[in-house]
Amino acid sequence: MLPESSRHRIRVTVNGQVYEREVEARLLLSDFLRYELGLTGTHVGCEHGVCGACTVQLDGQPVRSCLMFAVQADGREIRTVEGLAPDEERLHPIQEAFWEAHGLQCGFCTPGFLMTVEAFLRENPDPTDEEIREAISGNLCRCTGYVNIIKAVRLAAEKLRAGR
Amino acid sequence: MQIQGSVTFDAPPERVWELFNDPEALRRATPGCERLDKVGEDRYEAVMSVGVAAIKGTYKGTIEIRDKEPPHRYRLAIEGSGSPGFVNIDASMEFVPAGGGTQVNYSWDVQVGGPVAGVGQRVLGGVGRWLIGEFFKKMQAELRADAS
Amino acid sequence: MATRYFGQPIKRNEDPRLLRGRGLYVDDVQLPGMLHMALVRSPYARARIRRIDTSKALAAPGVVAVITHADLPANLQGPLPPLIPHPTLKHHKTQFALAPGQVRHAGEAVAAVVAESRYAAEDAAELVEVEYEPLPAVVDMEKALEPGSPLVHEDIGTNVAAHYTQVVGDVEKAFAEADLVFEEVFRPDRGQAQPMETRGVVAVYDRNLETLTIWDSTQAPIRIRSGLAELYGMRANQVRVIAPNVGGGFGPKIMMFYPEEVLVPWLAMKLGRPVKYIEDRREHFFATNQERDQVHRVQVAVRKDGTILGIKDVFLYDTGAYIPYGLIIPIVASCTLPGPYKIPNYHAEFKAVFTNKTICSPYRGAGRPHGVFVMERIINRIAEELGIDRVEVRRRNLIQPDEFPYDVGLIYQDNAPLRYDSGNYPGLLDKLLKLIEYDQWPARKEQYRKEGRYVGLGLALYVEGTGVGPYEGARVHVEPSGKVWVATGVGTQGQSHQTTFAQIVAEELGVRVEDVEVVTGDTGAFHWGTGTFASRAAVVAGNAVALAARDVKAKALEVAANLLEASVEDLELADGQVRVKGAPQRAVSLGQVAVAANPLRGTIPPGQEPGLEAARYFNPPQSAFSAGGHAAIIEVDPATGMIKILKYAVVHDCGRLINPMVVEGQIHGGVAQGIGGSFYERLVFDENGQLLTTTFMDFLIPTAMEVPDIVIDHQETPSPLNPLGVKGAGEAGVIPVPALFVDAIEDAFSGYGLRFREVPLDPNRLRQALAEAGVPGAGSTAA
Amino acid sequence: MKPPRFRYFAPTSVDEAVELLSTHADAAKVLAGGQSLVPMLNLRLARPEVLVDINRIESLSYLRVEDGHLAVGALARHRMVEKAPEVAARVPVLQEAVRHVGHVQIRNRGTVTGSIVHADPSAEMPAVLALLDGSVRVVGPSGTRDIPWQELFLTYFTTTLGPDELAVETRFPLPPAGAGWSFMEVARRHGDFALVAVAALVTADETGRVKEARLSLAGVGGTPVRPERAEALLAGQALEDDVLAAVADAVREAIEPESDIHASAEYRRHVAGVLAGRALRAAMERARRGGEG
Repeated sequence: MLPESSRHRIRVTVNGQVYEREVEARLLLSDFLRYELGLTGTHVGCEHGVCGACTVQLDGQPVRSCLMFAVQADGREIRTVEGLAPDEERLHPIQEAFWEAHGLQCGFCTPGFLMTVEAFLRENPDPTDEEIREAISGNLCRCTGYVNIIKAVRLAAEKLRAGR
Repeated sequence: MQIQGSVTFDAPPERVWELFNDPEALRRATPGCERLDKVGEDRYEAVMSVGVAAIKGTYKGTIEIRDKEPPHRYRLAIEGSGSPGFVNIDASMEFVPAGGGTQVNYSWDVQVGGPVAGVGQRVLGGVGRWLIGEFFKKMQAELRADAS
Repeated sequence: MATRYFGQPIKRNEDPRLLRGRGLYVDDVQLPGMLHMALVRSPYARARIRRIDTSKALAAPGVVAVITHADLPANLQGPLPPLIPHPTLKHHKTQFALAPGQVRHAGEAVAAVVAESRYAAEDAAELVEVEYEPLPAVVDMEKALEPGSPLVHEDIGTNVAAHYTQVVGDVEKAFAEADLVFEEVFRPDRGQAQPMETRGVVAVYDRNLETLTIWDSTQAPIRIRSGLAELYGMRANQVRVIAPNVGGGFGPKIMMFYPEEVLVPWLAMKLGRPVKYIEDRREHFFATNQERDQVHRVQVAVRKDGTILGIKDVFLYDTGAYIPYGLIIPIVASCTLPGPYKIPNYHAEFKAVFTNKTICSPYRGAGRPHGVFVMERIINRIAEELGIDRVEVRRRNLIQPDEFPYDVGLIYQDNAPLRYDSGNYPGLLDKLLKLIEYDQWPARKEQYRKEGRYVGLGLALYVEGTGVGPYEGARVHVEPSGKVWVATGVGTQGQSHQTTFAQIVAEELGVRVEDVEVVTGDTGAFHWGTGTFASRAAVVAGNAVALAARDVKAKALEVAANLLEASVEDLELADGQVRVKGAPQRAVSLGQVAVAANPLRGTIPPGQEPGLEAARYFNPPQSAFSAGGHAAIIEVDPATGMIKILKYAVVHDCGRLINPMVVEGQIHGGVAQGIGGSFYERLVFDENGQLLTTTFMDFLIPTAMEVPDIVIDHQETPSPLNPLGVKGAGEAGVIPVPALFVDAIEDAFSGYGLRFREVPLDPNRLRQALAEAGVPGAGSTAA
Repeated sequence: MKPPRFRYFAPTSVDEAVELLSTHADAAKVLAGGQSLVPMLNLRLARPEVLVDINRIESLSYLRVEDGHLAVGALARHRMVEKAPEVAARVPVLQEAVRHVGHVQIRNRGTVTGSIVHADPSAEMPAVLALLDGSVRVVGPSGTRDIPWQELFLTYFTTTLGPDELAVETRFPLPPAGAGWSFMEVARRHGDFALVAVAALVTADETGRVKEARLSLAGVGGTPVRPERAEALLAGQALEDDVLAAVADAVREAIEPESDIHASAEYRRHVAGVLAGRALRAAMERARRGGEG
């Protein structure tokens, strides 16, 4: 028979906003973001840490939100795709680049890619194609064959460098 | 999945045969065996928690000793099922005199199904081999303990 | 002249929402009081169900209901309706909502648990006690035909669901007259589409309005709507099916029905609360349809100049435990085999075989990769045997541009004659050779060999039947704001319909693409249609959209003619206005025209319908045939069997391009899936029918590190069969990949007599084969 | 795929953690990076009653070079090791190996020590621990002890850590100055578990012959393997083809790989020998250049 599952009060900052909730210990961070906070931009593709669709940023670094429990995010900063664009009018340069380069088709894997690429380009503003491939190899896409995603990352890097 | 091998015991086949027919010894030697209750002639109900590290599953099932030819050979038929799926084992054990001792030749046909089969393929063979090895090590220990 | 939109690489209308994480996928639908379903699935491939005890599960916290076959109403107890019948399909066995006393593949649904959360539902599912009596399973389609084989369906006394033969010409005569005759056996193995979004269904029933609303990750919402209404004994207009954003489809999402699609709406009605089911990835591996395994025994008759006299292909198609989708895949396989070549005498025969494995239904390509694999392997074998260059053999057998329409002599999947509408295959081949620099290849290859590197060039040609009927429709409606609203029945899973259809409308009505909103996959918005499959949406729905837009244009001119006191001939539509040619100041906005076309007072001319709106349908007489060629240069490390794709080139002809950027995106994705199916992705079943690959740790979808850059060139041979002259492009990318992949590897080791007859390959198989062939560095094969 | 129920504790000190572990013993499982454990929880194949999350024990998040060792605290993520200049400078083979661990999202969470005590025989970190003759420092109710790698790994996912012991640090002895190194891996895709991985460490004499050579392999059995006879063969040798052929044979004899759907035992045997040769050559190349990256 299954043991009882403990509940915990947590305080998490998501996209700059503070949320306080009581959660069951086993609640995955991905499910917390999607169902407790209604931030459904973070998608769930495999729940075993391979596909990368659920990638969010934990204190600025990309992580699999399906491999963390919400309770572990207590007191931490989470950034999701909803926190990327500066406002309703403008997209983030990386989002623009994905748009212009046709870097998405069904769009399901896209938020995970965006959160991975945003962190990558902060560390490596002028990457080679090989570095780009390595950086996004933890995100699976079944539509694009990655060709236009790589193009988009290259374009995003240019935009960001120009903006700096 | 076929797992074969042989182990030597330094006791004559008659003694080793006894050992391999002693439910208590079998229970103690079977990795993760929590319960082994006789429910008929050569028929037992068992509860086993099998696996490695955190990846353990509890299986309920039956163990049956078949085709006995004392003290030469028998077959173990093990059927268990639980949340990680099911395990069916058909193990033939042969007890051959070797010097003063006995060589036990075994051939286990292990069938694993359900979630664990769909996820664990990378290590199932190795883990199975290891668990069976543990079983025989413990049986050797049982024999020694008995001798002393 | 007004701005042109058709044919332009225009940014997609759908992207801003998706990029902000504001798409609506089924799992994003959250309703108050929503319940969650989890399924209890059989761990056995074949077993009798002796007993099911749900009491412990029912007692578990948060559980609302636990359902077994016995609890289902009569209309859900029987086999679910067959999707596509065929006269030779004698035993059209279909799947059940919940297994009735026997399971026929591992993962088949046995019981449904409904609880307050998916977590609670999964807890309880573990507590459902099912007592199985395991039975010997049929796993291998060839063994399934042996006498004494266990039967997947005892009642029919055989594992053969159908046996179908098509013959062109006189095959026996061809073999009698041949200079060279040979036989080969080819074995493409089983794979799966694996869209990044698994399947999902949400349903809510409104007791007051007596309407059932369903969000379903399906490629065919209208069929699902009609099917469910029939199944539940409701009027079609009581059931609304919405396929919102769908996270990739590639075929398996056009099934009717998956058990969950009938269970969830029924549970929502029964329990009076919204119910959600989201398939998890592990379930997806055995509960969503699979495809690809076939065994082809092919005999070939050739003249010594390399021209093919006849082909006899006898093959087996493994359909899994049931065959709801009928014979589409094997029929497409045999109809795709001839490809761009003239095969005067052709015997195509197959048996569809039941096994205790997951159901097969079309996955991107749907038999086309098989046909191309067999045909292109044959061509290479001819080249080897006769010592003629493989490209020359292709040339000598190609259908010529002046031979269209070209009748292959077979009946295609749409039951219409297999007649190629248009094409230029020699043109494609020339472009391809240029792109891959074939003329320089021999020298390069020699150079590589000098450096001790094994590098090969592979190529393959194909013809792809696209745009099958029966029909699609569309409504185009101009709002008083001047914005245009388009609704069509096809669902969309990333194919960019919100953009390409908008381009078609923008072109006709002279409005901006971003001012055209396209709604797809909502039976509440448009309720006639067939679905998105077989590379048909752009062709069939696209032309319906064009026809409707042209009607709206005609009406706009008529109405505007009155407003502007000008004659229709003198008017044009541009920049969102109807204006007098040459006198752009005399203009009315399209919005004003829309208002005038729908006056609140006054009158409308007799015969004219209110509103600036039109709905039209397009029924293609037959399929339109796209074609293409792919080539790749691949390096192999013989010591490890690891490969690297150094170059990949595609030449593609899908008639007139609506949006080249979108078409190229489709090709890129298809090629990536083809590479997966050639070297990485394989579903492995053990001898008992256990699927050993149920995670992305073992079923290896290529990452950005495995997929190379892809160069693409287009050829545009318009289809005479539709107003837009378009052909489909959805599957093109995947079709020839296994064929050219194997070709490249054989070329890399030319001289060693290597012949690969199975896909996918993998480092292990490849290294083994190289070792057996005595390739230096590959090592010995002594275990 | 939702994890089963469990009770969750997040101790903030090692003592607190050890106390929890000794209270719950076999029922408890330590949660560090979670990149291996949480998938198994989601798949409901691992079902501990209690999770002891050590991510709040900040004192365990460190890298130190001290008394001839690189000491890696239990909360040092793969990414921390990957980026640390002292690792690049003093233990470059570790940095190279870490790059082969999963993908950036995994390396941002996963810990080196967690990976080692998880004892996946195909994983990179245990092989590097073996290569450098490292050890793991564990704290239990009866105090602190160091477990050398030879005594640590029992078999697949199984170590000699007691259920009430917490691994707090991994200790990698620094390779001798000027040692050449190499880490090579064959995996189905980038970031997948190794079919076979080989790490090599070579010191050369002035004539370019091997002074000392070490090899360590992953993916070739239940634990990482150091092929001693192969290493012995190399002493005093130049890396000629015949020497490497003999070494390859010795490597193949030293291992007992299993077959799985991705690679037969025979494939692994063959490739182990091939990679050993390649890794030794690459390591020697670096040794000649004085061991710089």
